[in-house]
Amino acid sequence: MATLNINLQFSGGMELLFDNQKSINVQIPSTFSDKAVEKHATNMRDLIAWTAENLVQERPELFLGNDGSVRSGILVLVNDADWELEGELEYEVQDGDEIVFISTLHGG
Amino acid sequence: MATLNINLQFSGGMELLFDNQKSINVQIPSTFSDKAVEKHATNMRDLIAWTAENLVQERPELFLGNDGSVRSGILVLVNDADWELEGELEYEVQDGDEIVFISTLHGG
Amino acid sequence: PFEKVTKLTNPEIARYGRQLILPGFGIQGQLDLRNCSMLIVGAGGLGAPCALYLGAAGVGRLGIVDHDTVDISNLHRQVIHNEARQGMSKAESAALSVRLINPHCKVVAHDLVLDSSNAQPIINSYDIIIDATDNAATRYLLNDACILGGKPLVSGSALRFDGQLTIYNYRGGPCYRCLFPTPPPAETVTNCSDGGVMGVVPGVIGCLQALEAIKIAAKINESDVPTMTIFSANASTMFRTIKLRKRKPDCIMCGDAPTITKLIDYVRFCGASATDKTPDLFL
Amino acid sequence: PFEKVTKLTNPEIARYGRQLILPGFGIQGQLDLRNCSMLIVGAGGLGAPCALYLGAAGVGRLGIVDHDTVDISNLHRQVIHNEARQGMSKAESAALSVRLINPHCKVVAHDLVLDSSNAQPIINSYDIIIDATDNAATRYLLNDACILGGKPLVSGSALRFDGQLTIYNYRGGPCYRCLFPTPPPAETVTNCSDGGVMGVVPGVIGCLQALEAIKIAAKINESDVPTMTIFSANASTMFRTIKLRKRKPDCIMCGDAPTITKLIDYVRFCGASATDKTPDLFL
Ligand SMILES: [Zn+2]
Ligand SMILES: [Zn+2]
Repeated sequence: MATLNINLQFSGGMELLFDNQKSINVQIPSTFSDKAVEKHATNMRDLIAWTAENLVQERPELFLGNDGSVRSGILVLVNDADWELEGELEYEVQDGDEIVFISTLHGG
Repeated sequence: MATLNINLQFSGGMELLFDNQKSINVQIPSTFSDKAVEKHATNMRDLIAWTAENLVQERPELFLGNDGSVRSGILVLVNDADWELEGELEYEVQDGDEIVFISTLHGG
Repeated sequence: PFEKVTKLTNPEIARYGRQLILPGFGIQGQLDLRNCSMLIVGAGGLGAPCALYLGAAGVGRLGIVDHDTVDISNLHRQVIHNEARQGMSKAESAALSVRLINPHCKVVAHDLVLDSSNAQPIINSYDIIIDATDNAATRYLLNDACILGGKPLVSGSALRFDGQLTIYNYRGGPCYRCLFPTPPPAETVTNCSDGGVMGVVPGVIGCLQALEAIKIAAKINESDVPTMTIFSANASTMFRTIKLRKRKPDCIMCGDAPTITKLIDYVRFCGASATDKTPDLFL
Repeated sequence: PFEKVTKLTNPEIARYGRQLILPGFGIQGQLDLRNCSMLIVGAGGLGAPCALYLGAAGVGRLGIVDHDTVDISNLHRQVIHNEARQGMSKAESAALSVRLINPHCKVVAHDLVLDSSNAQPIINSYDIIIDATDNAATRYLLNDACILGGKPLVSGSALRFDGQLTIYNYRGGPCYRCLFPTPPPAETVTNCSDGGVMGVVPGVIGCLQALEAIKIAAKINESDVPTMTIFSANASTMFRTIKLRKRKPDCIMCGDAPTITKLIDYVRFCGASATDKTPDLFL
């Protein structure tokens, strides 16, 4: 099965959910399918679910939101751009992408 | 004749030599030749000479050194790396390269 | 009432000479600063350097909001205060330090907790607002008050080795709610008292907030697209600039048909007290 | 003589509590700072924030070198001084401000011009050296003295809207001469007095110098490769991190067979006086 090489990065405290790793290189399948959706190219929704299942050590509710997205207060970047500019959950992940999960900070 | 698209950037005061432009996109020939050297792929030596001739508005001695290089106190970057790591004057310029000329600062 | 002027005095020209001669800033930039009023909310780790540099640089009127008092455990990072001022109002202490550097700056100390009952008139009386606070509730409060008052909001935050910097509600860019429509779960929020912070990390971010406020006042780089600057003090590449979305037309605060038209109860909205000093730790 | 300790006192633990709890720093990091001595050369735009943050953070012994006196035209950027201290030695003024924040820090004011006749013993008596000077001659002097004394050199510079930050002579990275073997032509060198500087630009760089010195002292990120951080305050992407060459084996100062084995005449070497206040402008 074809795979995509993705660099995941964690900042602003997100790394605490990932065994204090700030950067993890992963290989994920290039397509996903489940009961609800036909086989399709891997998108951010799939990547987030895959990350929660395979990488989050404990308390996945600190990473996942209710709608298949990340929880509120996490900003996602696709190659140094706000993912909203790229289509958010529907963005099709490309081989070599750098995806960053940032927890917003409130301290000062 | 084939050309290379290069992004030249200027920082730390170098931009004052280039009509206050911090970034200039240029097209330069992909090969050079002169009396001394056979036709060869464009290298940093050629790019520096070409830049001095075509872009420096006045006082080229504030850009050029004596040996075909830049004057002392200028650091050159090739795609965000010190050009010394890339071969300095002998580096063969690639299409799409970002070349930065930085004047070292001494103020504080 | 803050009176604007049409020219700088000779003592001002002597004091600001090193900025006046800057190409792209000049006398006009300095005059723009002199005729600008700015409000710094928070005189802690971020507000300390921000107030020092804005006061020194020649901002005409500088408001400083803080309800807290100086504590010894602040002094590793809040370098605008000092040991002799333990127990003094942080707003007063910060104002005093700025006045000692630059008597030309009209400093106003607001020794109070900013909340929905008092924020709007205070925000409205300044040109540029700087978020140097330490909790989510006040960050939403400031965002909404800045949208309602039409003020740019220079937002900074810092925790542990990390910092973030964004300008909200400025030239078509997003507001805080465009990025974060829903407050984070209270158990994921931590402040510097509980999570810890390397002192110079808010130092860097506070300086950058002062810089952004000066650039807004002096109309430098008005064509820049909205970005967030992310600072990781313990990474080998310390800074990253990311491109942000524009204002969202469907934002309930700054969108085309906003549904929030006055300040709400932000403590309830965020599910955590703005002055609560011991929220759950993040992890 | 600077006495090291094996544990922090209770007042120190109370003061530095917000740093002590930091993962990756902790009690040991704070103790490393307490047992470290640092020398800041220059109490101007860069030295001001650097001294404030290093003193506040808990460095055990902090030397500050400056031969100049406080002038009103410094105050837009040198926020460690204030108006009442006009005419006072900058080294003394900076030391005074640090002591007011943190009496635990042993501050030493060196009110002198650093030159080849006096630099080496001063450099040798500190662990980490911070270059916060404003001229090329002193930058070469500090580089050579740091190589001869085996000290890491945290170098910052600022002018107009631009700043630069590098660590020299540290863990296999280059020295200043590896990058710049020949001094720049004197007419291309300008300082902040003549070229101007936005006050908060050295503020940002000085904070980053303090951060890098703390990281060296607390042994954070020892595996980082040598980089230079470049700051452009008026660009939309303000920071750029570039990868630098390693130490050059043929460097005449730090190479395998150095030909310079003691300090030289740096004013002559650079063709411009270290204390000359009116060099030719760059352009
Ligand atoms: Zn909005
Ligand atoms: Zn060397």
